[in-house]
Amino acid sequence: MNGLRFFASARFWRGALPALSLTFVLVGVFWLQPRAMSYFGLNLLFNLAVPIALATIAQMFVIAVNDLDLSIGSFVSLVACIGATWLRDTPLLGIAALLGCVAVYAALGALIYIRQLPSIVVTLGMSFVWSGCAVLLLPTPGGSAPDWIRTLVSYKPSYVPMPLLAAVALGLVVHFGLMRTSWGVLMRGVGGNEKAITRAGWSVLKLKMVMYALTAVFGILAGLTLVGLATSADANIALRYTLLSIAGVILGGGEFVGGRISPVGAVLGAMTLTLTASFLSFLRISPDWQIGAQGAVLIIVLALRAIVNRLEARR
Amino acid sequence: MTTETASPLISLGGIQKVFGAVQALSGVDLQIHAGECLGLVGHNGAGKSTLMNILAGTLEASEGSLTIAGTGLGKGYLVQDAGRLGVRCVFQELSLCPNLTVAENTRIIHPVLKGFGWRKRAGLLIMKQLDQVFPGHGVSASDVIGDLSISKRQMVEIARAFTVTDTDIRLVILDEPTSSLDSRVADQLLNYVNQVTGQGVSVILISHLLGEILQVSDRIAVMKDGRVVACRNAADFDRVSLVEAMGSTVVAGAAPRRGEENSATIGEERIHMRPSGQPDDQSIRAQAGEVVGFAGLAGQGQTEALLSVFEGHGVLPSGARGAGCCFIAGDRQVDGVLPLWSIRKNIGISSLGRMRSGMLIQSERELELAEAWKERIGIRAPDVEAPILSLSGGNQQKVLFARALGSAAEIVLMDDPMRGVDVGTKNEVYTIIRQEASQGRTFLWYTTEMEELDYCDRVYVFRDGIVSETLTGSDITEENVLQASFKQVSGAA
Amino acid sequence: MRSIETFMRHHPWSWSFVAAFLTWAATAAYISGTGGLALASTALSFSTFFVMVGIGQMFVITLGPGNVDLSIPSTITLSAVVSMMVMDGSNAMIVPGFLAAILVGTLVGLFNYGLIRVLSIPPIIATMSSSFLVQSSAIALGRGVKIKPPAALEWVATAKLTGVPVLSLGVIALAVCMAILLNRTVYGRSVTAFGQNTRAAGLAGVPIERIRYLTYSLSAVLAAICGVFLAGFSGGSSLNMGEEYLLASIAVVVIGGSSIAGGNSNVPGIFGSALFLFLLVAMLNTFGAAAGLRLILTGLIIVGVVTFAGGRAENR
Amino acid sequence: DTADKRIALSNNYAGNSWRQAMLNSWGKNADQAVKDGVVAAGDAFTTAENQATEQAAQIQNLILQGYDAIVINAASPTALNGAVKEACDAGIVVVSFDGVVTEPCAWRIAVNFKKMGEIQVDYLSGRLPDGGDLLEIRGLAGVFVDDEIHSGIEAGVANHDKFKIAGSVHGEWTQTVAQKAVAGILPSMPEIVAVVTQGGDGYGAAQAFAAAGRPTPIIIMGNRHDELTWWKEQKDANGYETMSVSIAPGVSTLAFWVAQQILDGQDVPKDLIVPFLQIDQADLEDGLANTEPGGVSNVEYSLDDAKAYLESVN
Ligand SMILES: Nc1ncnc2c1ncn2[C@@H]1O[C@H](COP(=O)(O)OP(=O)(O)OP(=O)(O)O)[C@@H](O)[C@H]1O
Ligand SMILES: Nc1ncnc2c1ncn2[C@@H]1O[C@H](COP(=O)(O)OP(=O)(O)OP(=O)(O)O)[C@@H](O)[C@H]1O
Ligand SMILES: O[C@@H]1[C@@H](O)[C@H](O)OC[C@H]1O
Ligand SMILES: [Mg+2]
Ligand SMILES: [Mg+2]
Repeated sequence: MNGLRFFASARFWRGALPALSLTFVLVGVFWLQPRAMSYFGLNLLFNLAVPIALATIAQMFVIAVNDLDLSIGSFVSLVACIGATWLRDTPLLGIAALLGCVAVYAALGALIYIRQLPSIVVTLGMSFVWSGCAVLLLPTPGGSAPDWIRTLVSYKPSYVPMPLLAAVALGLVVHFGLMRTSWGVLMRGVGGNEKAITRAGWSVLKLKMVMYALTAVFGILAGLTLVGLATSADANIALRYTLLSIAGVILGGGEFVGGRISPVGAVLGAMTLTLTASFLSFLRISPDWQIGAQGAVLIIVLALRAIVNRLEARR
Repeated sequence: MTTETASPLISLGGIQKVFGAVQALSGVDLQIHAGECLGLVGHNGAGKSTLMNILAGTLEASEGSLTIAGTGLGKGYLVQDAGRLGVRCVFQELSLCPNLTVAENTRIIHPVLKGFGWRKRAGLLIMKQLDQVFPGHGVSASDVIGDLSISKRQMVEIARAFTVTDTDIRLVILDEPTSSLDSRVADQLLNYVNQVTGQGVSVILISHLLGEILQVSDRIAVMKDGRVVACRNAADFDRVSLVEAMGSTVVAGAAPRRGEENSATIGEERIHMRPSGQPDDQSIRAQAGEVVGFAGLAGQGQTEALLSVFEGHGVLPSGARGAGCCFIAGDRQVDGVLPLWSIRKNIGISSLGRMRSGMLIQSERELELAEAWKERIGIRAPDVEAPILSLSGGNQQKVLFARALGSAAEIVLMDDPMRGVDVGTKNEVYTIIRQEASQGRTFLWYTTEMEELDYCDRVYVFRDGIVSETLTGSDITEENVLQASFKQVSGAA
Repeated sequence: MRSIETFMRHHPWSWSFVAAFLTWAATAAYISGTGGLALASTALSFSTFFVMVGIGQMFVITLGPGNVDLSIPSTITLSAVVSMMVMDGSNAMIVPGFLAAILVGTLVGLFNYGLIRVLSIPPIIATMSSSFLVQSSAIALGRGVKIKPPAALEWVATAKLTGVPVLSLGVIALAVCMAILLNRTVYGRSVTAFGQNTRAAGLAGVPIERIRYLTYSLSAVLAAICGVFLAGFSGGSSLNMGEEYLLASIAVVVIGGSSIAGGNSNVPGIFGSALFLFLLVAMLNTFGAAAGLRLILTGLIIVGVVTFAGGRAENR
Repeated sequence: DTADKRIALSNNYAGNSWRQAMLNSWGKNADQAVKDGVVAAGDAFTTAENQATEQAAQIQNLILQGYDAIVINAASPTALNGAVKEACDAGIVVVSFDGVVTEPCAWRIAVNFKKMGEIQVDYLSGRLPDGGDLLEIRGLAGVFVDDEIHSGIEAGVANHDKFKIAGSVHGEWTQTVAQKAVAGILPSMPEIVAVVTQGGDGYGAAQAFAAAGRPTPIIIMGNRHDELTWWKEQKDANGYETMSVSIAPGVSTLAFWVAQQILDGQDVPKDLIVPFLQIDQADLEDGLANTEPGGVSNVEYSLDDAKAYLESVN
């Protein structure tokens, strides 16, 4: 009886932590800058979090099967370049290129599984490949996002700012797909105990290919959203997404191995990371320490988690 | 139940399996009839699990034929085929996904559990089955497997194997299903096996607890070194003849508890610990030379108590002398095995300090240690450089014994450590434990097997994380232990 | 032939040397005269820095999934800045400068460990956060001002004995020591046990927390030492001198055949892959490949090498 | 009157000495301006990594904070356009410099990077009438500045066809990287008569040549103190001659004053060109004297300098 209650609450806290972290930083931001507490303010605070959240979700699919994608940042950059060039000028070619990317990702999943390769090396290699393609496509920054994407990302619904709607929708859709459907169970199962899945007669090869393909799909969504917001592209535009996305997944309560991931947590994690950076510019620290302060804020947010965890353990 | 004339449900002929240089199976012939329970016994590494893996389609036989329900299945017999033909297997090592819930793990073996409302259907299915097999199990469909104790996980996996959706089950293979269950739960399972065989489902039961085998089997097959060496009706066996057929020698059944006359060997007190939340004044004590037992139902805080001793709680200064504590895991996958290493390194890890000269570890000393223990405890492997994962489950467990007993630690903590160890070896290990104790080591021994309490000088029975009863000497009886297992300790005492 | 194949299968590090050799041979064939030898000597020179930080990163990665030290670049920078300030161009101050750098490394290691232990922050985020603080310290201390290294340090960092860089001899010695540390000492064994199954290692008596602390410190100290030599090699410290070591330190470890899943590591592979990475860029530069193409080829070659070397077909 | 106006600097990168000098100039100048009551604030903001996405977020935060003008040194000429447009829409004056943005609503204080490339080859053609093989050290692939300078160099080589680019490496404007890349390609190079560069990498190239035991070609220098010092040493030792082209980090102060002037209601053309900083053989001693040890040679603008400059372009 007692035990049951404990587990129920441990799980509750595990799930609630990402939301708490976000709230913590958000309160900090509102306190420093009350102006942010408005439709306009929230829009500005969060619209660049949307592509990061998408990239984080993309990374999450790979982490769910115990792998890591070190190329997601360069991949998103490449997609942005495709979006600002081919997709606008020759849409058919653009769509074909994006579909090709999905196929390449699925093939990578297959290669990694069949040859039992360390995903981190393969994707490290691929990060050069994607960057190279991006540089070939756009040797100098430029291009311009298709109008339909720009319209889409700058849509302003009444009452609730678009980025918040998008984040909620993203979290819920992926949560439903991965955590609630019967197919999601299999995909997470691969991360939990690959052997158990094989023994039940499923093809881990196919499941991994699907997960990698999903990574590509969400990477593509991230790239297109990003280019829509930025209006034009740059071969290096999203390199930082690699680290951000990994950090977002972990901040959201995911773990590197064991298939323990949380889509809602990942979205919250991505938003927390974005907000952390904003929080700092509201603080007005001396330029020397601005970079360091970013580390400090991350540490404080994470320390909060540790405290909550410890309180929970003591109970 | 067994009609010799009816054509068998499953027939294995001349099955061979080779792993590199190891011939795990060298020509096995075996029949299983509909509605029978076939007991399968044999020493660790005899090839039981390998044979079952072939039957379940997770390993491919190197040679031989397989017929299920009249269908001849040659090469390319896969797990999917096994599933289609109604063959289910509870593997020796956990085959659940720890990150998924009980209901989700059920979905994994049932492709039809999909679409709208699958979660609810899966939950109902598994809960119904759990209620049937293990009444009062205390598991809920939404529990995450990783949060459950190992015995509950085992219950879930067993119940899952019996769930039926679109295809009827013909055969359920249970590979050491009771190794982490306490005797009460094990009995529930055995009863259920009786019940389903009555309904025409066949069961293959592998166990090192011969009592269980003799209790429920209709027929018993004995394996030795990759062959079936005997296969007869259960009634034709008794404990002694079964052990003999396995090729071990029978040991005298005398209780090996240290008698009063030897109490002189007892040394200074090493452990004195009160479980947190203990309402009365009982406390756990252990002295040099003592074997102290932890009993009670599975998962009542025994492992936690051992872990807290391991972390130094309650260890008196006299116990910390030497190299302190070592721990023999029962849940070997999670707590014991270092999977990338050889047997040698797995044994050596707890004795590294003693194998140095200067700063450097001398491999030959480690080799000596490993080989000595391989011999002493009978680890079946070509040599100690073999990877630990190439060993059978029981032999991996022996490696963990060797690791701990080979170390210099004065206090040995054992977390139901005989899971999967064969009868012959068990008896040898019991002897080793007594020997080591008489040389001054202290053993804290959590066990789910009643007979093992016979080797203990004192037994603490656990209930809800605290000690409900302390039993000594002749008070250590099955009846007293069971009674104490259900006793509620009140704070007033 | 067979024996070569078996040898390589059993020694995953050998692939990186084969790859390095092939790249070197391809480049050497393209250029005339003694260019090939000069290239080899240059490769030795530059790979020393990768090896230094790669070894530290390897120990960290061996601790198992999720363990990686992202603070290496900023530690290199801070230690270079601090040591150049302490040395201030004077040969007499070289030793104090080194000690200061080691102190920097020790402090960064302790800080990283503290974040991981006390605040239970996942290592990848802990080291990323601390790298920001370390980088800021370097900026605040040095303000980007470049101080020249003492002549003796510069000499040690750049001197060559009949074409063989003196520093690379030192690093070979370091690598040998580290290989012994990994394979033959209690610490090394403990690290590999930690990476396979931390819980089991702890229950087998491995002092988990001490091992974790020592490992993060080792990585930071090696990065700090690398920073001093790098400053000596390139005429002083600069704020961005560590940047390229973020990915490179991970790349040399994993391409070298260490398993990112932890528990399985080797030192020679780091040497091989450091040479390989340098030679690969040199080769593509030599062939005059344009930036985009060069990046693509680099990536494909890395993927190709692991597919060839690291792969083991799944046995059902 | 701009006494109640607030100006912010959004900077994408602080990791090299040029950027440090740039921030330094900005800080000194802005503090003085605030003290003098010319503006109410002149805060500087820097992102942790050289990334357009982070800078875009930063600009959005500056919008929220209600600055009247945002001065940007941009990570990308295009990727910030969305954020810049939002700032303009909110009525904020946006002035970009060094790393300029293409969004039409913003002002640009651009360096003629292309010219910076071309002039190097022009200089060399004067020095080396017979021409020869050149080694080119480029910046970071896919970045605007790199592409501009490179195209200038290409144009220069096209004008003077006695030169040929024998090899090209990416030094990423980082001395250690440049040194490594040059060292790696040198063994395969024929005799190199000169090295054309982008700044921040000349000293690394010199070291790579020395390490390879090859004769030192004419290396076009940037504006770092170590580059100038090395040049001076060579000059004193063997009469070594070269030139230095660079952008003065003090251009940030010009951007500050331009923003202030726009806020003040002055009519300022959208596109401004600043001269790059050139140091010739004769000016070397002066240039070196004006550069603090370990720093970068610099030119800063006062309000009057800025007014004079705007006068001259109008
Ligand atoms: N993957 C493998 N690689 C090499 N050898 C193996 C492998 N799997 C099993 N073996 C060997 O095959 C033999 C039979 O092992 P198996 O697991 O079938 O024994 P078992 O009878 O189930 O023993 P236990 O009672 O200990 O579970 C053992 O000698 C074992 O070492
Ligand atoms: N007693 C010894 N004296 C000298 N050298 C030894 C001795 N034992 C081992 N070595 C050598 O030291 C190295 C490491 O030894 P060790 O046996 O610990 O590694 P290993 O078991 O081969 O490890 P790995 O898992 O990396 O294969 C090997 O090259 C081995 O040949
Ligand atoms: O912004 C650039 C700076 O980063 C580089 O180092 O020098 C030239 C500048 O244009
Ligand atoms: Mg078995
Ligand atoms: Mg070996």
